[in-house]
Amino acid sequence: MSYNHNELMICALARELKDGEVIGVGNNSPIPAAASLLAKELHAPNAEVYVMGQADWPFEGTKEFFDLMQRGGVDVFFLSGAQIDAYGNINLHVIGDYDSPKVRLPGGAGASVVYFLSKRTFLFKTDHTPQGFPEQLDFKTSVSSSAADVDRPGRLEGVFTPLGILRPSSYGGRLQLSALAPGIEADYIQQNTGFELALNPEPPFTLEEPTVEELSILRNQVREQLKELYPEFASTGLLHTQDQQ
Amino acid sequence: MSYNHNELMICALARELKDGEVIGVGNNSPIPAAASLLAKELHAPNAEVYVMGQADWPFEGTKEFFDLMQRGGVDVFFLSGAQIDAYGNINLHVIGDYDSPKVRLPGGAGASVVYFLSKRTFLFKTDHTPQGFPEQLDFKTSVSSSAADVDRPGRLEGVFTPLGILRPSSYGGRLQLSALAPGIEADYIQQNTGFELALNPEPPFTLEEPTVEELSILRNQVREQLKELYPEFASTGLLHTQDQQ
Amino acid sequence: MTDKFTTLQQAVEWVSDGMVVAISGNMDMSPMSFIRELIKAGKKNIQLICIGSSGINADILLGSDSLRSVEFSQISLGEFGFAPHFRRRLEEGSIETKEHACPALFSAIQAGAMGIPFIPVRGLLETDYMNIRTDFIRINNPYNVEQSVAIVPSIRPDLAIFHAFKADRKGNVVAHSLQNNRILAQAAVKTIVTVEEIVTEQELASSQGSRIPSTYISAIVHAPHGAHPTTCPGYYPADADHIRGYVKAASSPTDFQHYLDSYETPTTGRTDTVPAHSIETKEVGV
Amino acid sequence: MTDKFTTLQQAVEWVSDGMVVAISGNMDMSPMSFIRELIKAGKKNIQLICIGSSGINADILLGSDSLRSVEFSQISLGEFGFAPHFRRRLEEGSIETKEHACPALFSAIQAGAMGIPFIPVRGLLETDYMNIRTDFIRINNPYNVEQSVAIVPSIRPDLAIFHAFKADRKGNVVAHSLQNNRILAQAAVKTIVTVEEIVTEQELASSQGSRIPSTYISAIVHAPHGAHPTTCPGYYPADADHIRGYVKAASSPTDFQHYLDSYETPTTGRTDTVPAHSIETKEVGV
Repeated sequence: MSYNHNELMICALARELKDGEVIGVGNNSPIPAAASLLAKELHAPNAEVYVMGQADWPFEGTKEFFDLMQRGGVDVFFLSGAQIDAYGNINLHVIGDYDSPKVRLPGGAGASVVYFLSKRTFLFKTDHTPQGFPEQLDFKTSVSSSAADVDRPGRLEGVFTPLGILRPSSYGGRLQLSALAPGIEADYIQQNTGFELALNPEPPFTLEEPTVEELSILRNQVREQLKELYPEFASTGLLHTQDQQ
Repeated sequence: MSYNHNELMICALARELKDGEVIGVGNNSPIPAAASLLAKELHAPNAEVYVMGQADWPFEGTKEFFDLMQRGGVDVFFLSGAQIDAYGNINLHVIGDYDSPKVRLPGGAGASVVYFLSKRTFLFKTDHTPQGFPEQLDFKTSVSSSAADVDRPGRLEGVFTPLGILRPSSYGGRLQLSALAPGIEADYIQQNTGFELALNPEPPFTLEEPTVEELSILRNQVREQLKELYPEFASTGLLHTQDQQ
Repeated sequence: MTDKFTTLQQAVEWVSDGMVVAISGNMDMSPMSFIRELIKAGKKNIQLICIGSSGINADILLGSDSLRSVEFSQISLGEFGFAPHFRRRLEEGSIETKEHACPALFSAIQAGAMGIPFIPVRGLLETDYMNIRTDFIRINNPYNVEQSVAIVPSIRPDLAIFHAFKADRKGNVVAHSLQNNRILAQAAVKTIVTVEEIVTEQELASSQGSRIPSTYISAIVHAPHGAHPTTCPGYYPADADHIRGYVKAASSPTDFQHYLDSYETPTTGRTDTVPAHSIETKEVGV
Repeated sequence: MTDKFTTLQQAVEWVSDGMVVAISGNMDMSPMSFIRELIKAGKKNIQLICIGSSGINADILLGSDSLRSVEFSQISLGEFGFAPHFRRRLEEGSIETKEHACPALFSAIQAGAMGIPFIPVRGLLETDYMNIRTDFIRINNPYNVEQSVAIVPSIRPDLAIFHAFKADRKGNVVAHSLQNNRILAQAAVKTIVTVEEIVTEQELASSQGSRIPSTYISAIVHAPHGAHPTTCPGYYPADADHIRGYVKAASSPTDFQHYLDSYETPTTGRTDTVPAHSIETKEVGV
């Protein structure tokens, strides 16, 4: 069954989510939203999924949700970065100099706090280029780890792109290649990454393609739930049954 | 028209309250509750009166009310003290030594915060004895004034008892005799006060007796409103029409 | 239907030795049925936190041997006078105490809900609280060096218990608007609620009071008259005779034990002005 | 009936030169009719605070010459891409900015509502926020000297503006549950609300959303379609064509001025799935 890059990333992310986890999804995050809803439909029926913008939001504002996160009540959150460095630090602010940027990006939203607090953070990035994975960030919007004097439960799980998955090494936390998208070679990923990936003692595996069941539930039940939150993505971000026939 | 001590204090307090003020009344405060409701019925129809325990409480918990107070949104609050010293500092904790008290009192509730914040605080005390007005408090539950390094909008307006009204001097803030209850002499108040009252350059005036209108509204409309909050006080704390005929 | 519904007997088993347990209520809306069950179950060493000015809820626990310590801002029986066990235990010095101030306590609960270690509070400075609470600290305001401010540590109870009016079958609750149960339920690691009645989602949605979503609640017990002898506004007034009997019984350990042993939940007592709501009791067990 | 009801024209007169004005909303529930009126009235030197991730609400103000500065956590048009004026002004460096982080910003608003000068926030440390915001301060946790924590100053806007679903005639409001308007209304010195409709107290009491009592609200404007072209869930979706037109017009000052001048409030646009609520317009003037 054919699938697109979004669907591959959604399925890869969904498989990481565990039953019973409290999962939060922020603004402008259609892929994580789809992944969380897909996991709940499949193997994580008891996950609590809170997608910002959903109709039956139980919290008073986003503030009570961020309070939940600050007090350690959120297991999973998703972040992205215009730039992601070799340690999973992220930049959502500027390309170029902060005071006179070449490109001014929308800004960090909650990343500088939530990255510290969600027990497991997944980074996602819909393109994988050397510019997007530089050696040095133009601005440090948030950091993947902290010194011992910071009460920080939050850890980076991995970086998900259409080319594969990078994960922090268990030594220094430098990103290493963990998984390849079907048809992608390790060299190709290194060529498209601006920093040198850490050596992975275990060779990367190739991601299982999205299954027929995953794609079917994603394109039907999950698409339906996404329509109100991400009308554009629901309509064009996922393949339609006719596209693949 | 005859009246009792409670009614005299209620009317004296009610006359102090201004139209448009935001007035708060805490727990175990039937006399201030009655005074606030009476003022609203009479000369302060636009006062916002918030009596803890009232049915149509607009705040989320008492917390949002205390937040309003902390940010300076409450004009008037009422406090009492088992002991009140010469400067209007109060003790709601113990008689005797704190660690092994002769009498353990209920405790300070919110006094140690709200005295600093309500713009005008009225102290009330239903008995006026030397023991209740000592030179030295056994415990400082809250203080009537603060050093310059404390952001404190709250000031003491006066101490209301069945014998009269004491007010802080404009010099050092020591209490001086401001008003006498009808039939009470200044000497008698000093004899019933455990500390020496400050010299008042202006002689104390005698409080106007409760008017027929005040008593009528107090015993009818206000009593009706008090029934749910203070059933015991509503029933026995105010005179009934038949008592006075 | 949520699986949060349980029984009083099972709910008190959540309380373990040494736990920090927060209870709201005073002479209104105290979770008395839970508290009585706690005493009956012989729970010990509880570190009680009274969420705001308290009454017979704290006093009855102080009359039992369930507590190691009590943190409170004020304990009194309101129009019924001094809280007898509170007064005796503190005059004897036979209980560990921590005094708080209502606004500061709610700020500490708010800080607990926010996961931050402490919070600034107005007031307090130069009162004797700063002497008896070594963990109330005076600091310089970093934004105005000429100003001092008090900070208090945040509070995160292991368990919070409160009595509410209604729950729906999804586990959403409507509680008394004067209580701080919504932030308490967030600050606490787990929260147990006793309710007068279970209603439909529609009825809950149109009920007045403080709404607390299911996500903040760990367990719900259907406990009609659960606040007795304190007031449950709209359901029943305080049981004045009962409270006077309580005060009398508090004068001797034997009488108090007899009071505890002979307690019976009222079978009537709803105020006539309130329409009878249908109470569904089936399915409420776990 | 409360005397809080007023008109857009009168409400914008509350904004004076140099005022700190907080606005909530993003591509949902932005108080666009108020903002357009503000621009039309030629207000200047506003110190804007965006309450949470923002969208066209901030961008249209950045396209006008109403602002002296903008405090924000993120500004984007969501599915419609970059916010064009935001991007241009910041790339030019022609606007004073203060960057915040959503959770820290809401904590600062909470601190404003609590009247305290600052509040600790988790996270932030060793990010570049600590470099660009000299008023985000790293301190030692007085309760654990081996721990550092960031503090941020509290926020108390002079004026807050948000769009809500409904108000009753007493001035109580139901707003979107995803917005932080209840604490915002407390933190702000004054609060103006625009609403889609005025309903009975009973209808308001049974409406879903964030309830904000009259006591926190200074003025209410009945402004149907007041969030257009952003979404007002349950009333109308985002007006995608309009927003694409906005983005196009943002490319030149002339086009943008023409866009502003030719704006017309839609006369239809409620979603068919929502039953038509009766909108009462008489009596709504001051």
